[in-house]
Amino acid sequence: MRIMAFIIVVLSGGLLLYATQDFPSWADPVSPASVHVSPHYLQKSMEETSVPNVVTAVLADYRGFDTMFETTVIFCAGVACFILLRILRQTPEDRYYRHISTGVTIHIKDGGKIPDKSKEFERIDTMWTPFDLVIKTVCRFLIPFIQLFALYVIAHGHHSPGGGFQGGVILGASIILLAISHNLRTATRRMREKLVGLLCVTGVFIYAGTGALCLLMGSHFLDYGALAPLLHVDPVEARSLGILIVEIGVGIAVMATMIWIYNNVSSAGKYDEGL
Amino acid sequence: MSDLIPFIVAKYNYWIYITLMMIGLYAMIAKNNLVKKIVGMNIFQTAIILFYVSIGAKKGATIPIIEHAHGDAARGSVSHAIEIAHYINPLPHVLMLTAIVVSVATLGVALALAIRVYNRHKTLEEDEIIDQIKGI
Amino acid sequence: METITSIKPFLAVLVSLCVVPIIISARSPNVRETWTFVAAATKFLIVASMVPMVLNGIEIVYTVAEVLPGVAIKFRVDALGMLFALVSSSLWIVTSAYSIGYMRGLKEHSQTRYFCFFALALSATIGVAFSANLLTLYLFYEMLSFATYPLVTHHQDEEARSSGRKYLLYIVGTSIGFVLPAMLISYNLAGTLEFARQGFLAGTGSKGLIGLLLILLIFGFAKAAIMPFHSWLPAAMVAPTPVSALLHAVAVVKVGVFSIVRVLTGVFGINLLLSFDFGPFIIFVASVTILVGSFIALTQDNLKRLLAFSTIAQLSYIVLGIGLLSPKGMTGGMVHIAMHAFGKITLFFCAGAIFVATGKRNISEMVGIGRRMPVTMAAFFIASLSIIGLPPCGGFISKWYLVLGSLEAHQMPILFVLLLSSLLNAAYFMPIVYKAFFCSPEETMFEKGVKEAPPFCVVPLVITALISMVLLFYPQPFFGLADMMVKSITGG
Amino acid sequence: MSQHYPVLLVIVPLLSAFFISAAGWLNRRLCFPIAVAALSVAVFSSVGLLLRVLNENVVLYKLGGWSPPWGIVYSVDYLNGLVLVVVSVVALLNLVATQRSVEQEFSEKIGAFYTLYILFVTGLLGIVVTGDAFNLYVLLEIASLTGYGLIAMGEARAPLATLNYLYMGTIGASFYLLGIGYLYIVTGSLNMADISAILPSLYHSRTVLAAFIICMVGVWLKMAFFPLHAWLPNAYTYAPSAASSLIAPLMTKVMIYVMIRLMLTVFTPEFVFGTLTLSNSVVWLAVIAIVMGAVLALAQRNLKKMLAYIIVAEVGYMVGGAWLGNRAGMTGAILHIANDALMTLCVFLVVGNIVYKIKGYAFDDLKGLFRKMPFTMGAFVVGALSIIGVPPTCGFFSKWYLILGSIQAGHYGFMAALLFSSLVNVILFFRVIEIGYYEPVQDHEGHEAHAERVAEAPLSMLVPLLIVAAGLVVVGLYTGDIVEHVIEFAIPKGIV
Repeated sequence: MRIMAFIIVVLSGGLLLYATQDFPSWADPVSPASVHVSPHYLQKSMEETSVPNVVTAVLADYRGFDTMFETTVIFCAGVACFILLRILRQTPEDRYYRHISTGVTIHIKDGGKIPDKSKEFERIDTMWTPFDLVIKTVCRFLIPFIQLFALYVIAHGHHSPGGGFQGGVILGASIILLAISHNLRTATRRMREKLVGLLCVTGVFIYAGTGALCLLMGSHFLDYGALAPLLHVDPVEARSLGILIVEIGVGIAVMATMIWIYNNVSSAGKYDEGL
Repeated sequence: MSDLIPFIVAKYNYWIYITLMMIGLYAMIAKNNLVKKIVGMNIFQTAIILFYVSIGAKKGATIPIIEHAHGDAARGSVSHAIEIAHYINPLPHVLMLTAIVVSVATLGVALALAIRVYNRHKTLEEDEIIDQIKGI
Repeated sequence: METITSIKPFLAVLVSLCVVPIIISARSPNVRETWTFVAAATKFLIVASMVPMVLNGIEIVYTVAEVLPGVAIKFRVDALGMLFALVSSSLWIVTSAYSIGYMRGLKEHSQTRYFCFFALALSATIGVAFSANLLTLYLFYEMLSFATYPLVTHHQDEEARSSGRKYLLYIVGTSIGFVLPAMLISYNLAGTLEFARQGFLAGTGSKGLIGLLLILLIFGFAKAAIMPFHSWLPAAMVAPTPVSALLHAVAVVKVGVFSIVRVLTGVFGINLLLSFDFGPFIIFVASVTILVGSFIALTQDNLKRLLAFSTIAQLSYIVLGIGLLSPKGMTGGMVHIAMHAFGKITLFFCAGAIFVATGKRNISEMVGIGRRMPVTMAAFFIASLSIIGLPPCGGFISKWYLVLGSLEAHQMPILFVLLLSSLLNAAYFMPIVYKAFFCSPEETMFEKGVKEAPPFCVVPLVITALISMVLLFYPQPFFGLADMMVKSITGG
Repeated sequence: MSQHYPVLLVIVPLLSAFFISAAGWLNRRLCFPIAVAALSVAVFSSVGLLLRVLNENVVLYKLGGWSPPWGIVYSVDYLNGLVLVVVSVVALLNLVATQRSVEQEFSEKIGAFYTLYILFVTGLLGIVVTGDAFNLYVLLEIASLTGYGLIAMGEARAPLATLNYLYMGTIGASFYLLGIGYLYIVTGSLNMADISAILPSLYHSRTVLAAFIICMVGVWLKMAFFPLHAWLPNAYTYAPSAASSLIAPLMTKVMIYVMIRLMLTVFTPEFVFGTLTLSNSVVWLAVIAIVMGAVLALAQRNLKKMLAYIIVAEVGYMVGGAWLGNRAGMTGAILHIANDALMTLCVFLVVGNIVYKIKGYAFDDLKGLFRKMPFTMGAFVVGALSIIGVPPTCGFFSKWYLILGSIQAGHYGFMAALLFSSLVNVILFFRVIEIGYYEPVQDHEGHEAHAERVAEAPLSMLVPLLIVAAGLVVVGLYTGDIVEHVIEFAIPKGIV
């Protein structure tokens, strides 16, 4: 196997090296890639979409269709992880509860349970380890700020590096941090599985639905300019707002999918206490 | 020889990406552990992202966010003032945002599959799994 | 020559196709078999209604669909096709009657399936007869191969399984391996597949290439059982006897031979074969098959296997006749399609009747059977005379013309082949007849008294035997059709 | 409305996937009707689109209203117009046919299953309809990821098979992405038409050559072109039957389409057949693929895996036909995309029905099936005849063009391989038919059971199957029209 791998690597590496000879040098301002299509974006994005961040303009408008499917890719991954791992109907099993103040563990057999809302007990699995108080406290303190920052990143994508993906990931990370610092049950109590699944759909749907709305307004799919009459702004401004709307959709979708994937993968579909 | 050094230096970004990519490819083929293969796959995809992003670079240019573009007053005149050499090429960045998302998504699915494989075979070493299958 | 467009040839093909769903859904065997008869009679009437037109020199054309640009599924009724269609459609009626007697007599299973595929096979046979181009011919040829598979393997036991394998391997193997590439190469050469009076390949390829195509096409139609692709035929004798009778004496093997005749005349053309001097090659292949087939037939004890080898030999007469490339020889070959069909089907019917009545398959067990089943054995005698080529039977005409043809073509060794093979035919048929009738009472293996097979079995074989005899005195319309065909392809 | 067909084709299934996913959480019974409705719209628009293409030659749709090369454009011509119809029709038929078996296999996760199903179809339709090289990559990943999810839901060994598929598929897609990057670096464009307009001055560039090879290897990996096929047999065998009868007919065929699109539209025939001298070697690779596919299929002891190896051989047919470099070969390859999709669907639906009733697909499970499931097996015979290449089924006609192309190109090795594989297919299928026809049914203890009773699959599975089987013959009979009115215009004039 190693020899075969080596041969394949040498062959393909050789091909790549061979091709590199005709490449433009690094950072060459007059390389074909820099002079053919991209100048249009740099020069026109401001006047056509009113978005100074050209990456955002290209991402969500010029090539907005790609981005919609990119969001769908994430959604697909979420659904795929769900369908692969989630164990929906668990056989009634023994449960362990820990009395929080005393640390006594109770073992209940054959599907009996203490209500989840009980404040005195918490459900644990066999591999329970005590939470680290420092981590728990720091995270609890940090998470709101992380979320605030995430919202900023989404909202400010027009003017500075950022946008729906970045913000969505940060937002998702805040919940994942909660799941890591506490446990998965704590996190799922805040964000129920069904809610995550529906948010996921909603996010992507906001994007595609905006596009379809443009279609219904009589223009091309994703042509945000057509939304102008609805938003009571001029078409260029409507593009900018359209980008904002889809970025919000992307943010929601990415956040929800990140959480969804994490939940499924970290607990192998059982939604127990997780990592 | 005197030509070779500038040649190598001028295209250093490509050498790096090729090296990375081949490391990833080698890991995917030669490694026995399924998760190591997944790691190799990620290195492989990252190499391509690196390649694309490096295409977008321009000497002396900055990030593609148009300066002084805020406010209504600027909008009319800004189109004349933009000098494309000042901003790097935004397109590869857009594309790579997509590629990163794809690679994350693939990673998620791959890990989910690895968990399923582990649940069944209680190992992630490929040869042991094959032995198990043949044994059945 | 005049050409008219009419849907009749397509209808003739469709009739038995349409009856399949009816047969499947029929509630009782009687309804099922009535429909089989209706279909057979309709088919025969449609075919027969076209005879006068064809005899007046009118060609009937019908295009079903243009499946490839320039190549259509298309029917054309000419004299040769009509000859063959007339033979097979008229024999279907007789065989249907015989099938009922045989299948019920032996209480066979899956009779519905049997009648369905029988109808399908007939469709394909008529389709081959009326096809206007090589693609249509190939289509129906393949359809016939697959439609007869369930018939050949009707018993669904181990023997049927291995015979079925052999059958498919030879038939489909050669048609895909040889005919298909040959067809495409010819299409590439000529740009058409339409049968032409002088052959569509005339003037297109070098001698080597045409020779290759000739070999591919002659051996590709393995249904003609030309050696060395003959051994499926004896194996296929595991089928119920009516299947052997109609399909392996009339439809299947004749389709093979008919295809070869069609290809030699319509694809290559007589002039092309003459100019490249391919005649001797065809004659050689055919003669080898005739002689070897006859010799093997001598050694057989199983009656149906004997008939199978006899068929192998007789089929090559037809190919031989065309290979002579002389008008009389070709006429003889074409007429032999009809003569052999009536003779051989009678023989198979007899074999089947014997099996139904006594359960015997082997010749050595048939001593004295003439006394038990006199009608059957008399028919057997008449039919074997026809196969040998003696008056008062139709086989005499075709053999006579073959002799004339070989004289015409100055192929003296062929006379020897014909003579020797006739002697061999006599040598394997006559002892059966002799032992059946002229044995001492001690030798006979049967009880006294006449006990024939059911009338559904006996009547058909009497009819075919009589037709065999009548054909000597009144060989129309077969002779007329063959004569017309030969005239049209030789330009006479 | 008709101006929006190209995007409706993709958007309606996409949006419906979200509704299905939501319905999966809220009311599971709605999933299937939504899916059927969405795919019906897709079929309707793809047919409408093909009719428009017949009048207008090329239909362009500017997404977001941006003109190419700055925005993404959907461009539909004769080639993808045909493939779109095939993909949408196959997906719809399979959806209807497998409803019961999906209910049987995924009662709990039906919403997620149909979401993935529809997204997979969306991905394929998007791949086919797009005129943008990068957009194709994104849609390819959608199709792949959903495909992994669908396949891995099968038997116990499915996850491992899928993981291997995922490794290979990711390498393939990444190679494609890299190849597009190479093109981008020398042309600066991502639009297919724009790239091919810029390329002629760059034909002798090493980068373009490398880009072509890398793209081709990537696409070959995804279509399982021998020797890059290793992932396919296990993945298709262990997949749930509803997924394998969706993925097996479509995924490889769409990748063949991508290859042809790259060859004809992006790199142009002048480059592929003129500047490069690779075609002969690739056809020989195809010969090896066909022969090895056939031989490996012979070695299998279960039906699904045998069919999977036949797909490997069929991929060889199409690659070889496309690379012969003449009109007949290319016609054969394009025609075979449609035909092979239909006949693979037919035989895999048969397997689906068998699995639904018998719960197995090993050769030993098939005993006595002709008695038990006569209609299913009848459809199987039709599918088998088509794969063998017997007229008038459609498989014959594509084989006709492929062989004709090989004769015209003087490539007799390819012709021999095609004939060889036809003969092997005869053996393969009749071996299966023999088991179903001769051997008595056995119950689970190995005793001969009462075989006389007919136990067919439910009508909702049977009717679509019979439609497909009849379709094989009907499509075969209309080959002339398809070739004359569609495929003839799909191939550039440059190829003679």
